[in-house]
Amino acid sequence: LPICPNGSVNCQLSLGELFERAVKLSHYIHLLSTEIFNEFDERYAQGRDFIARAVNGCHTASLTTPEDKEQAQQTHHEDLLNLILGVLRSWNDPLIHLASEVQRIKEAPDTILWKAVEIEEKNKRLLEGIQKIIGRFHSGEIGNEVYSQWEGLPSLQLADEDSRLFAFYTLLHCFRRDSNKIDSYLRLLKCRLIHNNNC
Amino acid sequence: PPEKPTIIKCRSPEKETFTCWWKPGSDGGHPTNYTLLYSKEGEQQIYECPDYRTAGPNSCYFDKKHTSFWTIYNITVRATNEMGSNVSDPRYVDVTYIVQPDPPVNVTLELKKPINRKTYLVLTWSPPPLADIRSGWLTLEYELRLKPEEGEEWETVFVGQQTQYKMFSLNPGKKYIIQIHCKADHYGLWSEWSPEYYIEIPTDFRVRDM
Amino acid sequence: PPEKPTIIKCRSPEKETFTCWWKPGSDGGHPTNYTLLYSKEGEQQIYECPDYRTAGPNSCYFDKKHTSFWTIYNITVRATNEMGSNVSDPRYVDVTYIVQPDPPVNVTLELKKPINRKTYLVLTWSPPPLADIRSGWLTLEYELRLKPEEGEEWETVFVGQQTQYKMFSLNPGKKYIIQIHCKADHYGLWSEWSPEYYIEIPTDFRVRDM
Repeated sequence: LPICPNGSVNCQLSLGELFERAVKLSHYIHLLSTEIFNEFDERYAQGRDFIARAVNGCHTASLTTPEDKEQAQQTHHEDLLNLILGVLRSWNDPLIHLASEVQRIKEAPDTILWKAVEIEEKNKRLLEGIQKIIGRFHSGEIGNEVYSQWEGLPSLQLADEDSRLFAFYTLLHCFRRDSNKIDSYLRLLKCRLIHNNNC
Repeated sequence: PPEKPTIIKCRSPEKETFTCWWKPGSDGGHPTNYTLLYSKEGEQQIYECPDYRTAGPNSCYFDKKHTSFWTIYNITVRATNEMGSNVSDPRYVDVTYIVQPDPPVNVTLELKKPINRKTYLVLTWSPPPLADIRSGWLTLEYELRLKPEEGEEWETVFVGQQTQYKMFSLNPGKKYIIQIHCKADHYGLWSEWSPEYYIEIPTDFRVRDM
Repeated sequence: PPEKPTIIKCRSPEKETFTCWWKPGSDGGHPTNYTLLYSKEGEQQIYECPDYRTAGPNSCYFDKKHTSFWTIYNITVRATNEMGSNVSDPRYVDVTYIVQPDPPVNVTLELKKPINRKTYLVLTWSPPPLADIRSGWLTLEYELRLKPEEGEEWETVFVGQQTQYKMFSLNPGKKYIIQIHCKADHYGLWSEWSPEYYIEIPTDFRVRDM
């Protein structure tokens, strides 16, 4: 057990431990997002060429995020953390609806149902963790600006099956991408801030 | 006033929820009430135990909503009766460090006798049910121990994340006791040992020159 | 006109650059020219392959400047000769998911003989040189496989992100073949297997009475 010196008032998790847990959690979320995307793709998207139509369909496309290693490395850690927070926040609402709407997909296997709920829960936990990490850098109120609204609920409830499945496909494709982004940025930040770029 | 209670244990089975138990001190025969209070690192606010019942007497159960692993909990238990009250020493809890999974299950032992080669023993097992569905959330590591039935000393073997192990160096004609336990994310606590499994190595298990 | 070419593979060895290869269709004996064209998600503009040479014939190499992640490339190859031209089916590529690293390097095998304990084998290796592990941009996972020299079946062991592995359960007097490969942490493709490494377990790897 972390032995906090007796009588010590401020028995606190180190920034390194917070990043360690954030990376482990983002790794797990990305693993789940890959599994649920692949499962959905195999079961519902074969031969529908959804990928061609999914192009520029992500609601978070409006958030300008680094697109390669150099850009990410040149981004200040507080800006990158706020971007991560913005992406996570932008997924809160859609993941809540994904977890409930996916129950209505015809013969949706348990593994897809369970993973949708698990992703929603874990995304909230990661959001809490990133806020905690940001709080370590400046104690002021965390800015709310970075955020991208999602208006995709109606498309998840469309009567036409192809359109409805395409809406689910796009959501899962975009979440898989964004969770990979978050995972990559967090690893960079951890190596930069905790391991002096010597992971 | 009642004697100071002691917080004896806090455990999380799956890094999602956790429970703390306490042991009351002597209450001098007066009906005594116990209140578990906690604060989170970096916050002034004090909260009370969300659920005194689920985990049985003298316990507090923190469900998912009340469990965070981004913070250290500072937990105390207060005993109060008509003579006054007394507070336990604080217990600092970091959920990641108190994860204690259940033991592995489906342990199988199988002697393999390949034609021109030595017999060897193959052990296989499965993660505990709860952890199994959360693969990836809990990274389980395993350790097994064995000793000859009448032997004193256990030999322990750390096998990492594998769920199978081959043992070559066993003595023909000997009967062995084997157990296995697991731990989560190399921070947590070892589970209890699995039940004991027995295996007898046949006497024709010659150690031949290859 | 020339037959439609086919884009057969796109790979990134270190999640920083990537290359696509195509297979020409039949060209009826006419000298045929191949042009790779691509557009990026969210952009109307069409670009041509920046470098047809670096990765050899029928290939297009995208250096760092031309490689973006988390965005879909829509890639086609056009074959043109005096009889006309024909375009391949489009290939949609997100570079994030086509990472296939080179195999691990500097593989070493060492037998350790602690005084009162069993001999065991220590394997160590390094990530492929191109992979930038230090900055955290790329995280690799490793898997090794081994089998007795005359054995048929490989036994594979997933070792996660470690670059070292200890093997205890080995058959004395046996010669083993060992290989290792790696993959970007749980997405992308396994690298080729490393070359084969041999190790002979000494026969004095005695079986002691416990």
